[in-house]
Amino acid sequence: MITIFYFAGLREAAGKPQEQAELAGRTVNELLEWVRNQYPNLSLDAVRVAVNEEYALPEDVLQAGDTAALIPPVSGG
Amino acid sequence: MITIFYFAGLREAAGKPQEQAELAGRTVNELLEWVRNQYPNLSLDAVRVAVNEEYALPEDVLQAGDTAALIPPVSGG
Amino acid sequence: MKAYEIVTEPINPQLYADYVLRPEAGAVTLFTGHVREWTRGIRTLYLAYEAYIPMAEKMLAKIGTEIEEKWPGTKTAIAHRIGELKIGEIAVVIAVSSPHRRDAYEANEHAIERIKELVPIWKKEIWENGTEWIGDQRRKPEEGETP
Amino acid sequence: MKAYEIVTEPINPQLYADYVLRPEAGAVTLFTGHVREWTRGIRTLYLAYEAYIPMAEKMLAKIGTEIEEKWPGTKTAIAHRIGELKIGEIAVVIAVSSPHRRDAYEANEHAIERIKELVPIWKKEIWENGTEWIGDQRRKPEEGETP
Repeated sequence: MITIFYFAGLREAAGKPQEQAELAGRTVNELLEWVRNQYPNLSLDAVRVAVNEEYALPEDVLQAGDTAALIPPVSGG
Repeated sequence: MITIFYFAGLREAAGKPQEQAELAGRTVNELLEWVRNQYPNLSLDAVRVAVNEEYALPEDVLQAGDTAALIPPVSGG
Repeated sequence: MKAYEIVTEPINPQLYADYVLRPEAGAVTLFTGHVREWTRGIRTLYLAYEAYIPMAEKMLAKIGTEIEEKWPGTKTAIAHRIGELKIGEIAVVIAVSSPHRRDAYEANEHAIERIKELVPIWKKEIWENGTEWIGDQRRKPEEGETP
Repeated sequence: MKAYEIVTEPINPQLYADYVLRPEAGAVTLFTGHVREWTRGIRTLYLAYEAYIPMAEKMLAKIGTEIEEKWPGTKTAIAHRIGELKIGEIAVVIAVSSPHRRDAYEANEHAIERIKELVPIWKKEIWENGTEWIGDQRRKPEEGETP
């Protein structure tokens, strides 16, 4: 199991702040694919993925227990 | 009469913070000449003169009642 | 107070300036980012900030490390507030101390640029007639119209 | 408190930051210059600053006007302290507010550069074994030896 976090506009569009999914062994790219299938109207352009609080690459592989956060374009400051 | 102010190292070297001199009608350059004669060991390199609290040019003419300040290189901040 | 933190209460910038001061520091730059009333001709009522808190604090600390490597001898502290903020309130504070002023200015400006690139914090603008999550600056008029 | 002033008491930088804040200002930069313990390998015990006060305040205000012309929309306040200052104490504070951060950084740095060129303020360093008026940075060893 991995935990997926949604933030800001993505949280509002997904209707939830987080959920769990059976994606251990899959890549970050496959996670995005999975999210796209679950929420066809989520805008994932320019969204980055952080795994365990570090930005991850598309080909990084998820491990059981990982947290994967979908990071829409940031706007702090 | 004009009033001459000495600051910082110049004040210590002249031994006084200010004095009056009969320099109305003379130029800023002539004022510096006068000071140089009074205090031969004063270092006037890089000293600027302010007349009535504004930096003055060497050829500016002093008026009775003016204050002329000798401004050694500044070091605020 | 931590050197790199996300907070929910009003920010006292002096805390961060005091934190970075040391006997060898001749210069301290303190940047505060405030909620502005007018942005692109639209009047903001207030802002709401959200963060992925543990990652945001980690990224702030990473920016601090980056700065201390790039400008040796500097010391940095950064805080960002989340939740609802009124006009004029401080959203972010960056304090940098350094023996010489040039580094303190450069490092401070570098910090705010990096925050805007890297740190998972999101701003929602609340206007009289709508709200919008700011991020990709491409305005979506249909969201802009949402009451 | 005046927007451009020479003071003899310890400086509270927050006063100047508050003075420049306005609803349209998104960014405030606050620079503080502090007495440093070590300069060019010599340990400073304390500093003494002297100013030609009325002219210094006039020059600080001139720098403020210069900034508001060069970076429209900014607002500036500057104070410099004189008298004896201990290590770590604030000698100068510069606060600049602006709608956008770039201007607030640039204008602030411009202010300190101009202060160092223009404003009749002089610093005397007091070390363990001597004193020196700082100005032309050419050291005079015989003065450096004066107890």
